[in-house]
Amino acid sequence: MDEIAVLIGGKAGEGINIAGSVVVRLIAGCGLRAAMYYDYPSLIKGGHNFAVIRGAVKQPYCHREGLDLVLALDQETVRRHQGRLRAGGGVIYDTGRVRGVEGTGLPLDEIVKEEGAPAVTRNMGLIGAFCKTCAIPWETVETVLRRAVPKAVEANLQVAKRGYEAAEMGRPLPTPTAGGAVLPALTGNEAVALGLVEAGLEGYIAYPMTPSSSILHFLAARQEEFGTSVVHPENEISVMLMALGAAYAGRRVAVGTSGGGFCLMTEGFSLAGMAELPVVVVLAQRPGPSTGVPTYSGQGDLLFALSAGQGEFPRPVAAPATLEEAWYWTGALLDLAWRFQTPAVLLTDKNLGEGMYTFHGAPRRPPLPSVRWDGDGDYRRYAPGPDGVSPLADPGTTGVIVKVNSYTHDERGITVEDQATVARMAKKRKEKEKAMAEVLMGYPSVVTTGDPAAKTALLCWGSTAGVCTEAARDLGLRVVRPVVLSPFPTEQFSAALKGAGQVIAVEENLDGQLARLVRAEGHRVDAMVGKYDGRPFFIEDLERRLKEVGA
Amino acid sequence: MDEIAVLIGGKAGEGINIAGSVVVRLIAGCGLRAAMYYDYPSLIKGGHNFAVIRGAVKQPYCHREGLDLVLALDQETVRRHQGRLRAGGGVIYDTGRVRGVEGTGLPLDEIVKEEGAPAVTRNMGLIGAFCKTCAIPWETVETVLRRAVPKAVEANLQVAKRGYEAAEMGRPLPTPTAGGAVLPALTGNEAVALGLVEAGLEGYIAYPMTPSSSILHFLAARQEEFGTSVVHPENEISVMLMALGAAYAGRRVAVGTSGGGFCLMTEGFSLAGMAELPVVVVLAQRPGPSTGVPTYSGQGDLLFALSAGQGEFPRPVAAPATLEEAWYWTGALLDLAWRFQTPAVLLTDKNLGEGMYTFHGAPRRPPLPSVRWDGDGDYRRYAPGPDGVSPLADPGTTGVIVKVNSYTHDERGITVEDQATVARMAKKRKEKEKAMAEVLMGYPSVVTTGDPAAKTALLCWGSTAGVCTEAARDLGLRVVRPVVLSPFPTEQFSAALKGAGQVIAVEENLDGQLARLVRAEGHRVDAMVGKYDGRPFFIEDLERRLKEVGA
Amino acid sequence: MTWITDAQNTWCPGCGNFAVQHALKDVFSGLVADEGRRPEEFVLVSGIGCHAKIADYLAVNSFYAIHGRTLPVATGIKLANPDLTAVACAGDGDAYAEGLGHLVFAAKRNTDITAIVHDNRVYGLTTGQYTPTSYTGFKGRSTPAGVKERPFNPVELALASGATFVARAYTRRLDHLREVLRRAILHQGFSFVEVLQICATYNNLTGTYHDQVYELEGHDTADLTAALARAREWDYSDDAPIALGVFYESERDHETWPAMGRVPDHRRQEVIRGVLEERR
Amino acid sequence: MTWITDAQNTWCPGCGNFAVQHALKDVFSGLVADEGRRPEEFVLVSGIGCHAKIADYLAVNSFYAIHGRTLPVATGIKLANPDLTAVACAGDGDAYAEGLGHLVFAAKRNTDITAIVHDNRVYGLTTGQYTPTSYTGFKGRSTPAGVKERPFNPVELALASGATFVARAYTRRLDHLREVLRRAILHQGFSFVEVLQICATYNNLTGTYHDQVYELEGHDTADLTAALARAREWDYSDDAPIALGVFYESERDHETWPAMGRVPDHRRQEVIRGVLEERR
Ligand SMILES: Cc1ncc(C[n+]2csc(CCOP(=O)(O)OP(=O)(O)O)c2C)c(N)n1
Ligand SMILES: Cc1ncc(C[n+]2csc(CCOP(=O)(O)OP(=O)(O)O)c2C)c(N)n1
Ligand code: SF4
Ligand code: SF4
Ligand SMILES: [Mg+2]
Ligand SMILES: [Mg+2]
Repeated sequence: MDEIAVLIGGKAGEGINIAGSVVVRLIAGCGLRAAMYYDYPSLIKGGHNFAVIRGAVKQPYCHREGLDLVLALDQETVRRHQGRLRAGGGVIYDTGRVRGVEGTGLPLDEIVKEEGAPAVTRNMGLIGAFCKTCAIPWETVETVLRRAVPKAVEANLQVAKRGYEAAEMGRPLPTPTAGGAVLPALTGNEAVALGLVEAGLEGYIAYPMTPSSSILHFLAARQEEFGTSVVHPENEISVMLMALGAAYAGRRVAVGTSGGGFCLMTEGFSLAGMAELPVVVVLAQRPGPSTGVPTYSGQGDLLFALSAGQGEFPRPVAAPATLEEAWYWTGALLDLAWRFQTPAVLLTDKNLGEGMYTFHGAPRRPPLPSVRWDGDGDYRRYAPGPDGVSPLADPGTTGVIVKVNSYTHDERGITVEDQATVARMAKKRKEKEKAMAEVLMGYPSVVTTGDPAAKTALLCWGSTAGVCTEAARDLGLRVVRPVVLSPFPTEQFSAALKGAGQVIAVEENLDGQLARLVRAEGHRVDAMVGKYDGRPFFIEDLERRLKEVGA
Repeated sequence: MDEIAVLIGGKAGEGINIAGSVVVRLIAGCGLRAAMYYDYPSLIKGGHNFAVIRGAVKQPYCHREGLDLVLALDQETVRRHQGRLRAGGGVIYDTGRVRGVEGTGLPLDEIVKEEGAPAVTRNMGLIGAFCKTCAIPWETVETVLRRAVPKAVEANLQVAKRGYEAAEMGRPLPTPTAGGAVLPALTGNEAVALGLVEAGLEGYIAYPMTPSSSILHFLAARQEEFGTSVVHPENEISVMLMALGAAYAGRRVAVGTSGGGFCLMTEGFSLAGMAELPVVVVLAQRPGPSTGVPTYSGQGDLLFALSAGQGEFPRPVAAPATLEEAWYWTGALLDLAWRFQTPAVLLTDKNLGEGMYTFHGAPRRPPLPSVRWDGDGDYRRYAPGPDGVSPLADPGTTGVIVKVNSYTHDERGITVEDQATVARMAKKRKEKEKAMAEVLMGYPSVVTTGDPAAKTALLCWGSTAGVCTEAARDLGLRVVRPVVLSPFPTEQFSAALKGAGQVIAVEENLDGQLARLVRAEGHRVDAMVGKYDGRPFFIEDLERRLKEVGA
Repeated sequence: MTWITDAQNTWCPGCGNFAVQHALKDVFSGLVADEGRRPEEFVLVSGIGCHAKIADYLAVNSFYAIHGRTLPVATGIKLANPDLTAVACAGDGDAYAEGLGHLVFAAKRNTDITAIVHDNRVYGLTTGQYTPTSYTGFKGRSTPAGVKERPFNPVELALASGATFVARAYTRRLDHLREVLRRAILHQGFSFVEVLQICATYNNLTGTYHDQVYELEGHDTADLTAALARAREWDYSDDAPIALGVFYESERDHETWPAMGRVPDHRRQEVIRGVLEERR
Repeated sequence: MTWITDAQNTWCPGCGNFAVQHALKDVFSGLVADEGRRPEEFVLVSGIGCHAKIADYLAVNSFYAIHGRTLPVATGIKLANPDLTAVACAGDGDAYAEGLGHLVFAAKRNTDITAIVHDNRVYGLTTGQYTPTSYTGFKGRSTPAGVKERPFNPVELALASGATFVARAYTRRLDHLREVLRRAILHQGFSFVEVLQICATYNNLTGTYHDQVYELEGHDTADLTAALARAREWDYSDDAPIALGVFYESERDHETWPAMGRVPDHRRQEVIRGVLEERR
């Protein structure tokens, strides 16, 4: 077996997310690659939370139904997930709270008490036992825990040690490929945050909203180090307008939210289009409509992102599938937004943003500097420039007046209503869109995986890429995935789809939004496999569904 | 000549809109049909306003470049529009303000002074002269003016009479067809308002925004008579949420706005989708993005309306082209919204809403009652019902608890997060969409004009229908126009397009939004003729453009 | 009549929301018992947040709305049917941040709604960020170095906005809370009740409140100036005494717009025909 | 230096906006002349409405924004570059209806912005509807039978929200207006200036103001209670005396968030590498 799947479950407040991330880092610490899915309802204490970690020699990006180990802090975990254990799998559990199970039982209350550790370290008992079961050397466990546990490290280590000692070696981890380095582990939201910072973010403005909030928290905690001001104002309308004020005054800013908050930003978003102000919006999807299922995932906002705001204006929209892409494209969107002076959207979702993965490093982006005014003559904010792009100067610059305007305006930024100027300025904005599409030809805007020569092609976008790619590998299919959704990468997409017979869209929504987009761009889609219950596809699940539609 | 085109121009504050509407009613009073386009910049006093009125034997819905009469209150009017006069055309003007023109000159300041009339009645002098020129009998003039002039009727009449006496008969109106009744004249917004009222509107909630405000003003002035409460709250967010509160409590309500205001409503719009609350949004378009060109017209918000709000939910969207359709579809959307418990959008624009036309009466709608609870058993707001529609009861009903919810919920309206219920409720909403599409088969959801057998078909939507139809008549083309844009009327549309070779979209936007929609629905579009300067197509203009793309 | 649904309650142990839920239940049932109110006339509107789950838990009509928007929804409900009794349960994030403007307007219009703000002085459900009433220095997840602003004083703001009933209560004074809520609901016009609510997980101020709260006595609720003075005693950051009780109560017209009603269809048709006649 | 652009001015004859434009121009040029300010440091943010056209007319940096949102834009500008002097010109529809919440928050944070509200007590550009400061009974196009609500008092509201400079001026008292605007801009922190602005077309209150306004004298601008009392003298509907001048002025910290700055790229790279190391 070259992979392992571990589930840890318990109540909200019992540290399931942390425990899961520790398991990821233990597996990574052994030179393997890992992916974690974290499942929790919208409540603070109680209920049922669980994390599933898949470790493998090659980087996993999705999950299977089958599990090898279930670490149970409570009976509910066993009740819900035991059935997923595959042959040879086992349960590690708290004897004080779980009855009627075979496996490795640990009296966690007693252990914690004996070690004088806080109750929340119970999870470490299970983790210790897991490490032993998987034959992870104690030194590795200690090193990882010292790094990964946020507080009370000694207590955590002691409890882990007790678990370690109580368990038996049983199911060693897969053997990593020789020389497999230990990779760092990040959540998707951390990759977004770091990608923004690396690309020169000077301000991050957000109002808390799941599943985007952890970007806010991560950046707030490190704002001094990063030199990025983090601003949490009274609501999303303010978020957007403050961002535009800051962009006008010369700073690189991004905002983050989910669908409901994005609704409130749409008026400002359209303003950005008209005033030609750059901003990057991280739009983290969850199942809608409205409040929906706030701690779960979905892909229901693609068409909304593509057309949000009144009127027509260019807007780069990209949907990354992995940490590496998230990092890369946040930077790329900052570059594009500032080069073309227009708002951009990074479409992510809960599964990517709150999932954790080992991180392989992001590729370098092509250089794309913004167009600065050369200081010659009278400054006009909307003066004609290359590709419809007007050279930028910041307010405060000596001898310069910078006027931006939400009305249709002339080259100086003064309101106009006459036919000729209205049409001319509309064409200027359109020109930027065309130029942007050209520039994007030099980016990995469409990604093909699976068998690039296969007749049947799966179409997907964003975080479903992983499961599609694995299913395609099993079934001998091709996967074509536009990362850039606007301006649509027509040529790259057509090339990627060349020779495909059957085309099947796989999306976490009802309506087949990518399928609609692709059809609007003149391509055929034959079938659609949708999921809209907030949970990601299992590989088995997707393969079954694909066979049903004749893949 | 079976038509006449009259332009009246002057400054804002000089009563150009009223003068134009009086000309419409004079022409209508002679048994003819008329259409008025009103052009004004966004200011209160000064600038240049003008109205163009086309009168004809058959109902006109658009305008030509050529004019027969220019009524000029100032020099600017002559400067701008004299060039549009066709052979035999003439100018009627104020000698006190206009120099260097041939035609009928009137010393309006003196006339007004001599009659002791307010300065704003100057326009009536020109109108009197126009009536004489066009051989409209004085009795007709008097009857119409008594009805059409809002105040100081006698003074207006006296000034008109002076104009009448000073002019010569020159260019009689076309002869109406025998027995042609005198039709009432309305603006598009008045037709929307009356259509809503006729269909049982109980509340209209709006925040002022051009070009929707005149619906608010019209209904506010008559709320007592109509029995429709008119509510103007602090902003559009409140507008939408108040409407949903009222709909929940059992009233039929509509709201009205333009693009920027609609942005602020999108979050509530999505709430309506999830909570299954009906509301009708009148979305009156103007050129965007952002504040744009607020007193002009455009068709840039179609895709936004189709996907506004996070997540997926059914939303009937209809775009009427005429008064009759505006009246009919406001009612139809109220019916549909209440039957299927979901928000609806009536997409209009400035040219339709603020244009004036003679009105032919709206056809009757098929009956479509909402589904009421029969009082049996325990009430559950989201209980399964026919086509996914749950029977309605109002809060306050004895023995009933009505719970609505923005979260995904179970049949009782209580928040849920489990996979099965999340998926089931999503399917319930989708079922309503399918049923709605079926119901719409019984409505005139797609309209074909021109030559239904022609090989070349023009595609259009909303207020460009008139100009497309006339151009099609001249060039021997077919015009296919979906009035319903969501759920897309696939069958009717395919039938209407049957046998078409070349398909050309004509839209008042840059991106070809209907073209995109139609492609997403699996149809071909070969070319696009766009206009995005805020002004409507002239017939000549469109025909030229159509020939350029090979129609 | 049962007042509690069988929905699973997911508030944390020790959460002050339980107190609000019980107090409201008691007030509703009391009004049914001694004022002849019908259980079906109560409509609860809630925002989004921990507090808002009360809409799932109380077995009354409810509109579980979106973040920040309880008051426009409640206003719409009252416009549609003035016979309903509208109670809006909002969080402090809800009422004081996302949707602050609506509070000022509901007060200005004096719409007949009872607004209850579950003021735990933190965003609970999104796991602990500062809100407009968090004390200066509060370390939330978006302000790990401590909030620099000073909080605002919602009682003062409600008074300045023209609310005709303004009170403060505390979730660990259940009897008092119940009494205040009852008076608020009985008041005709806009009632504003700021409830200091314990958040056991993210902002447990039990100690602070224990030391500082007192119940108003001998205070003239008709005196706006006295009310403002009392309101300003404590600035939501310092250790001054915290007054609980009704600060202010008065009467004012509360019909900004005509309630929605329905003219009989045939009458409407006539009126419409009349309009068309005028336009000939 | 010319301070006026060549854009065609389209305000109605007699409109009070001319006064605000001239006063601002004079204040800006005065600050350049006697305080050594740079003309390029001024940034004007405007909403949408008649008032907002001032952004086209004054030859300074400007952000002609959207309806109701001047203050968040100005806040963003100050966060980005604290050396700029941000002046926000809003309408009463803008500042008191559509975007009221932002006013309370700008005041709470004491952000260093000067907010000027061109309060003509009507929506001008949309042709005459009532606003939150229209007097009771005002017949606007959405309220042809007369407004039933009472107006709110923006001066009182600004004081209750914590603004550290609160003043009122009148467009027919140009010298006084100029002086107030200059003080407001010089004030460090949030300055709120309510300008009673004549709308010649839809709400010409010249007579009313002529009879009722007076300039504050001997008033202690450090005394919040006195300021509130003066603010409440006139309720925006009655015929009480209308005080003009500075009601209140004080100092308070105004750095809610750190200004945006930039760490050198190589330093950022190091920090990022450090984070990745921690995550191994
Ligand atoms: C428009 C919008 N923005 C953000 C959110 C995310 N959100 C949900 S609950 C909440 C905080 C609620 O705080 P509060 O109102 O104080 O309620 P509490 O949880 O403390 O009871 C937020 C920000 C949302 N649902 N909608
Ligand atoms: C979101 C939004 N809603 C409505 C409008 C329409 N609108 C433009 S100006 C205006 C009124 C402005 O009134 P006020 O702020 O008092 O400015 P004034 O014209 O009186 O100077 C309105 C409602 C808009 N532009 N944006
Ligand atoms: S987080 Fe706080 S407010 Fe929310 S349920 Fe827990 S204790 Fe109550
Ligand atoms: S309508 Fe009023 S505010 Fe607007 S320009 Fe005219 S006078 Fe000035
Ligand atoms: Mg709270
Ligand atoms: Mg105004």
